[in-house]
Amino acid sequence: MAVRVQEAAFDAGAELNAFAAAVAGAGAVVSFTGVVRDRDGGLSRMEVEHYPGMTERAIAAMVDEARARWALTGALVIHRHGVLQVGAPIMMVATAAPHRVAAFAAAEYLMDYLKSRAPFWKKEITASGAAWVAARDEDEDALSRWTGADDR
Amino acid sequence: MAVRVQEAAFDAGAELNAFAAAVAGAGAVVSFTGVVRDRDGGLSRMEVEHYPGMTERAIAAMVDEARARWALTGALVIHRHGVLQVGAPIMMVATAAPHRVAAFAAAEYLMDYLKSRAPFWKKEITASGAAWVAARDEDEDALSRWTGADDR
Amino acid sequence: MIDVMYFAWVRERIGLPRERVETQAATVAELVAELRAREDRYDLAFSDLRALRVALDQELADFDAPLAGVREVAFFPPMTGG
Amino acid sequence: MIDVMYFAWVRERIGLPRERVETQAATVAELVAELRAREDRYDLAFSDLRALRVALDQELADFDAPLAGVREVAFFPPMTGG
Repeated sequence: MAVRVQEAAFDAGAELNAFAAAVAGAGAVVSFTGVVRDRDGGLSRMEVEHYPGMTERAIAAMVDEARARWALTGALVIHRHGVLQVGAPIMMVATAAPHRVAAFAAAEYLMDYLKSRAPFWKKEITASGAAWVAARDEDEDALSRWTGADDR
Repeated sequence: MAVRVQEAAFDAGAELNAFAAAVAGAGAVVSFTGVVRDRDGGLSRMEVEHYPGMTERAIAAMVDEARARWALTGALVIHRHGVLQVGAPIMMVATAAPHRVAAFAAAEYLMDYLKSRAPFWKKEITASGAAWVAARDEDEDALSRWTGADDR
Repeated sequence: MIDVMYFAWVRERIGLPRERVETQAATVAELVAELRAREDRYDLAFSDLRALRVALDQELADFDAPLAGVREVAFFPPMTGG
Repeated sequence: MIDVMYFAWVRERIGLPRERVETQAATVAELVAELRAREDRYDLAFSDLRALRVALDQELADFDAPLAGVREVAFFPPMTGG
């Protein structure tokens, strides 16, 4: 169960292979990679700020909760901070489980919580200026599927 | 939108990187890798039989349906047949989309349909003999979430 | 004449992967009845249709589907890929 | 004395990432009121609490949470990681 918060770039394919090799016998391995996207054209770079200390604690708590909910044989979270170029990977989540349903659910759970509960903030820098990315209501709403009466 | 049915092994990490590079601007890339699992101990190998011709048609139809349902910027399906060793990747699905929800949903959709609607059959060979893997009711049931009144 | 294909344990029980069959069967069910009447190994393979799937020209179909115009029929157990 | 930290546009509006604050505030809300009374830049940064989140000793908390025993308070906008 590895959590890495780092400025350096990472190789998603190499991380996936290393993760899958370490959880041999898993059956199902799911990965999510987030890539810096130039949504409207003109993005020159992205800057990611975070809260050192709280970041690691918050992610470790999410991973613990995911392990309590699903029979995982492994989980990996990598999230970068600092200056990121368009097309570069921002972050990655990987999960491994005996069955695909658990691996998918845990990966989505970790993504939903990372989006709204880990202390990262994105700023987009374009030729015309810099702007903090606004939180999306959908991201906050996504958390509701993991709580409440229909909890699984 | 690539579909490959092959006997040869593949490198999941290299495939993920090549896929992600080809769909630059995607934002979200999800992958699923299925690995030969020695569930009860003693598995010496797995043999995967398929129906050449129908396999490719069935998978292409699933990919078309996934593209019709979600705004995907890419989809990849690789499925092996023949003799597979324990720990070897059997198959892989990757999806790319502007947002994570679509990428996850499309990957799960493709997995659910691959499990129950693509003409592959697994046989497990152990020291004590060979046995065809039985279809799981859960896999058939999983399809129901993509059909019916709460279709999205 | 129609091409009939067998996969997985259906292939193993019948003992061959495919054969050309001369038939006037109007539906898959009628073809199955003709095959079962041939020999015990066919009768055994088709003894529980709930455990079988059928494809007509590489598309999944029902056992009451008509065979008119069909060139290739395949019988197999539920798929277990992925 | 308490460590107060600011992130993202809160940091930019206030103009510093962290400071030591001498306070007797019993709750986060009281601390916010003290900060707002200092200068316009604080008043502006805290003008809409619905747009802010607070963490006490690196755990998310509410604005009415007590500050007793807390060493580190952080103010920031909703997170946008992932």
